[in-house]
Amino acid sequence: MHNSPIATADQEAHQNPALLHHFATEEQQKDAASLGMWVFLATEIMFFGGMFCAYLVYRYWYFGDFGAGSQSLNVVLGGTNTAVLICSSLTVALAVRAAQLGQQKVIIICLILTMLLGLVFLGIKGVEYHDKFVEHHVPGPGFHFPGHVPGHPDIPINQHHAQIFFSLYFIMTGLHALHMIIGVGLFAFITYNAMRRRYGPDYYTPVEVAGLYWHFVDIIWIYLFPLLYLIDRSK
Amino acid sequence: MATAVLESGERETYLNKEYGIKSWLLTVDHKRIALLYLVSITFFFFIGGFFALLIRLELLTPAGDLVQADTYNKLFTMHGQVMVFFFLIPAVPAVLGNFLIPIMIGAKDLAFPRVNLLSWYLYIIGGALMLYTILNGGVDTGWTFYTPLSTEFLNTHVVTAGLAIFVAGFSSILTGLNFVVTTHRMRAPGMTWSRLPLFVWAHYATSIIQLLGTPVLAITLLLVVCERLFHLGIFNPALGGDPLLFQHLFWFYSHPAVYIMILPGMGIVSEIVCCFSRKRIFGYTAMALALLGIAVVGFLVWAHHMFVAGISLYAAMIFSLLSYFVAVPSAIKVFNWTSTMYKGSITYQTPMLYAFGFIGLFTMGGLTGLFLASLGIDVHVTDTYFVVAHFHYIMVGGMVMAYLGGMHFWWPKISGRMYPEGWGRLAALLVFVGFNLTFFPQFILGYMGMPRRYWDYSHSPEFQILNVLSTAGATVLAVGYVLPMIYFLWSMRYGKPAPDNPWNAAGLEWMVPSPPPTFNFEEQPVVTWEAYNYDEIKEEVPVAQ
Amino acid sequence: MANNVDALYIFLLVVSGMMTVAIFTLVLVFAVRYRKRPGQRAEQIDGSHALEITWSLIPFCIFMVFFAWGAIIFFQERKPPQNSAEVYTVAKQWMWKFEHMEGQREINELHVPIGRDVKMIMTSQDVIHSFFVPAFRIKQDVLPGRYTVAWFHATKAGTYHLFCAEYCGTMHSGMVGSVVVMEPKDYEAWMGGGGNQPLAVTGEKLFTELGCVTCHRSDTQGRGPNLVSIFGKPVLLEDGRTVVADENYIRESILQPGAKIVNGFKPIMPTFQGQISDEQLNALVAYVKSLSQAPSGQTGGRKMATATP
Amino acid sequence: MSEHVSSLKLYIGIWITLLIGTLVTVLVAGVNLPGPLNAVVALTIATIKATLVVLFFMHVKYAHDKITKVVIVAALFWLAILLALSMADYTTRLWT
Ligand code: HEA
Ligand code: HEA
Ligand code: HEC
Ligand code: CUA
Ligand SMILES: [Cu+2]
Repeated sequence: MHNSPIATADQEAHQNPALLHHFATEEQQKDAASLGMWVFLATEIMFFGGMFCAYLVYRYWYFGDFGAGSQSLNVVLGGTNTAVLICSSLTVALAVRAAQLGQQKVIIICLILTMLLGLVFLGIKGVEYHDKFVEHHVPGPGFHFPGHVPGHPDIPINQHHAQIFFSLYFIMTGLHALHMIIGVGLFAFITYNAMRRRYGPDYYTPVEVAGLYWHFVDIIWIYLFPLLYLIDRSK
Repeated sequence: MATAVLESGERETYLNKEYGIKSWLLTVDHKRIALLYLVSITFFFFIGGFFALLIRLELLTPAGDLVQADTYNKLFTMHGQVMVFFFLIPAVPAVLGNFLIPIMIGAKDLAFPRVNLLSWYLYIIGGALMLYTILNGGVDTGWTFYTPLSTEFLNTHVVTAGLAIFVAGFSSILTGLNFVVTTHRMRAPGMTWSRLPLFVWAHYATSIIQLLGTPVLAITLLLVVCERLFHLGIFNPALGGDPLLFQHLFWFYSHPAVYIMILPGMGIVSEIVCCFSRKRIFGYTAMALALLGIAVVGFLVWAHHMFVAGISLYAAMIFSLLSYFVAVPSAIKVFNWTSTMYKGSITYQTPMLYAFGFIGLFTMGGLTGLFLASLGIDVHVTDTYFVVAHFHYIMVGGMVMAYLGGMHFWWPKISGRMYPEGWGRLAALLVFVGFNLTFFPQFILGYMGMPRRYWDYSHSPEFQILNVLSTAGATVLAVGYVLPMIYFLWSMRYGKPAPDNPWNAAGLEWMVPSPPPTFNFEEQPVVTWEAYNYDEIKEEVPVAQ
Repeated sequence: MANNVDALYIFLLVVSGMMTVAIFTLVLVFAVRYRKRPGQRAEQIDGSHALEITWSLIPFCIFMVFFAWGAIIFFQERKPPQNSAEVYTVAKQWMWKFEHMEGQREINELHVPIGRDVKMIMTSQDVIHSFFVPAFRIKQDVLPGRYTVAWFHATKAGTYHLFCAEYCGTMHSGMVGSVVVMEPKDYEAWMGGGGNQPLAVTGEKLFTELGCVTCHRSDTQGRGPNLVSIFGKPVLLEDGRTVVADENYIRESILQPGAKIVNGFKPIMPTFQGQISDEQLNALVAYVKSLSQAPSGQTGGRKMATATP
Repeated sequence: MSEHVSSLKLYIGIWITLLIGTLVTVLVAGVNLPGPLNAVVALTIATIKATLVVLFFMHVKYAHDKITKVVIVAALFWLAILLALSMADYTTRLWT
């Protein structure tokens, strides 16, 4: 009827126990959940957007010092982490697919793989943080970042500007890592439910919605990696 | 309809279905959550109002004699923060929107009832942090948190205040999320987009701002907190940062936020004007598009708060120009409300009185906004009482009026009781008179050059007369605000039971019983009529007086 | 300036006053004329595209006038005329410090003569403040870490309020002062007061003391660029950009020499950040500027931009 | 969203493309391209990768209503507003 989301007025009795009282159909419930997640991701874009804005301004102002800061980051670890996240995105996608196909075992395996990859990412991130800590590159009273601007051996790095780079680095990657931790938590919960065979072709909304979230976190990293690790690398 | 009946023989409603604290604190019923919000925002309104009264008392005399300078600074800071973040932003959406949107579109609840409850809890956690801040000695950054003052130079509770607003921000985001998804996914059969009441459209537009603006405020406050704790330098010029970046990020949210604080009120006024003129709204499509237009274009104008802050000349020009673009849809709205009354059949119940007040005061507030948007004038009046008067005209004269109008309009539905009409009209009159007395003099003060956030103006005693008028007005206003609170409470016990449709109004919410049952509708409603079908409504049914 | 601003203000008042009256009248007339009468029903009207368009377009055109007029005034306000007398201003919690080109220093009081363009070159030592003289209709925030500029042209003798308009902490409302506008002869007398050293001379001394001369020599043999006549001119940078050498540029060149490297030079200039006070910095800037100016102090005398108190 | 079940081959294909994209980004970063081209290339690749994830892993390609796409476009548009108008200030501050 017209463009209403509810197709017909009265529906047969609820077949699925997961259907909440205030929804007319499973379809409606699923669409609501997925739209809800997408809208939430839109807010997340703006949340990171505020930081991207700060990043853009200071990168424009202090390009040389940002380049220097960026070159002190470990591309191998950062690149590996990018790959790890991409793999985890694959496993999530496969988990959703398995749910669509009702392959109970595969769902669980894929979800566990995803969480493992997530933990690997966090582990590597931890190693990087540790390195920065040892090198005194953590903003604060002990901050110390000697060296010169890439391509200009005679211009020393401005400590303040480098500190802004590292502040942004830690806040952006830190909030990203926080999102990862939340994601792993979500998947732990979903794996538990998957083990209780909650999901199948009729009902896999939670897997799918959590998957959307995870992919989004991956996308953020896809941008963070070049923006933070690859400034002015060639010099 | 097969109505559920309680053992006592009463009809079962959302209010009497269950009793006890738990049935309220763990409820997922949007109507009960709306009432939880009602109680909590009223609490914060009176706290904010209390600070306002102290501000006004201090300004009665030029010398800073009632309170200390620091105390005064805390008063206006906490007045602004409490009023904006803990009263006006949630006021209409979280109370009336929460209560009415599902009913208006023919749904049993919002799309995510538990998220709705979560957002109330977030609000309460934020509110508790704010109260903690207040009780612990307060904060004196100004509601705008400008850096580097807030990050490096004050030793008050900036961190907890920032976190309070951070948390409350997520409450606002979740409310917006719920509304957007609900409007998309939960409409009853036949409830097409072009049949939505403008109240729903207004909340949809508001939600867009809440969703896309609030996260930026959240991250900005987080940066302020980090900056304060770790001295990173992001907003600190001494460490190479740019204090204007903070202002850009802050106003990127806080300008659109002023539309969070007015669009829902516009929705209310549309409902009221139609009902008491017995007419369809004039220019439905234009009205709906104007709401969306304000929400979108509202994001393009933020730096008009920074004209003298040291931004580029050219950016200032762009932002001034764009500021005028938002005013066009606002103009459309004012003209359409007026035209709606043309050839109507108008009655003057309390809600309509508030709607009149809204139209007039919003127009005046909006037009003075045009003064501010004009670069040449803004240089002179920015950061003076002219600005203070401008925004109180819109926020208090506009939105608080609309909120009160809406409360009176839907109170019979919410509580199942009528409020005393005579008292209602008296309070509306008091609010109107008190308001103008309080804030009109401030326009003049501002043009004379009295800066805002001044604790002491003994160097310019010529400002005193107008300040005395303003303080006098504030006392009248206080009475006008306390009255409704008293008679609403009174009516819950002693008011006449309200009929299902006391105003003979159009809209789904008037087809359910007052107060509505838990799931709003016994059967899924099917909509076959356009919005505001006042021509199809019989006039014989007595209209409550 | 004040006249211009007031004219625009009155124009805005009249236009919006008319709109307000129109809307109030319509609302009242409709409310009375179409009040509920027994037996009469409202006449349903859906709307009118023609009307919607009219009442979008007409206000829009009026708004554009508001915008353009305001922007023109703003541009005048923001572009100090050449040859203005300059006053270096340092704001701090909670006082104003002024330093005239001729070397006079004042706190919370600013003396200026009638009929001269006065350019305020302002910076802050701590938080953001705002320089506000209501009588002149000017206001400009004063920021730490950079210069902002405002100017005025007083036409009537008297004492005018000076306010700090940006909230800056506890005694924000105490950060007030006055601008004393004097007849030129009174001003001369006032100036004659102490045996002050012109700012540029102080700057010149510092220029030697701090060792700037070792690199910036008045011939072309120095390791740094010759600073004669650079002020106000475009400078070609190493990375190909061109910037105009204004006060902020000179300030930055001294505090952060590495930020913008002049084409053809090596970035060897040491930073003086933290080694000189804001006042010393102002003196240096004034000196570098003086190298590019004809003997200053002449009246600019632009008619359109006057501040009538 | 959609009941569409994508084939395993597609998923693996996307996955490999993404990995290659990462590798290319790292490699190109080491080459000195003129002007801002390094950043442009890096961001273009990132955007292609992100688009692939959105379309295939997040199933937007098969979404049966427009709203998901509208939400994404809206979010990006708002981000663009934030960045563009802020930079409108920063890039013109030195103009006179
Ligand atoms: C609900 C809140 C609300 C709303 C809706 C508005 C609406 C508007 N505001 Fe306001 N504003 C605030 C709340 C609000 N404002 C607050 C809180 C501040 C101060 C913050 C702080 O510093 O603490 C502020 C400050 C503020 C400033 C900065 C002042 C300064 O600090 O220097 C400016 C400048 O442009 C401005 C402009 C506008 C404009 C152009 C509108 C427009 O949207 C108004 C549009 C409406 C109309 C124009 C009226 C109807 C139109 C007609 C009837 C048309 C007919 C008219 C003609 C043909 C002339 N506002
Ligand atoms: C939604 C927003 C909102 C609302 C509703 C109000 C309401 C009022 N405001 Fe305020 N105001 C702001 C938002 C708001 N304000 C903001 C954002 C600022 C800027 C802050 C800053 O500069 O940082 C500001 C600043 C501000 C100032 C300027 C201070 C300064 O710059 O120095 C003044 C001065 O008159 C003022 C007055 C008032 C008055 C008289 C009311 C009245 O309408 C209030 C009427 C209500 C009551 C009077 C309550 C009645 C209650 C009782 C009588 C009981 C009290 C006792 C108990 C608690 C038990 N406000
Ligand atoms: C060790 C040598 C050295 C010293 C000492 C030195 N400078 Fe410089 N200065 C340079 C060089 C080289 C440049 C050009 C490269 C650059 O822009 O950094 C320069 C550039 C400048 C510029 C910008 C000039 C232009 O043409 O745009 C200014 C202004 C300036 N210096 C002022 C000063 C002042 C004031 C002092 C003392 C407080 C000082 N300098 C001390 C070497 C020096
Ligand atoms: Cu200095 Cu306010
Ligand atoms: Cu604004």
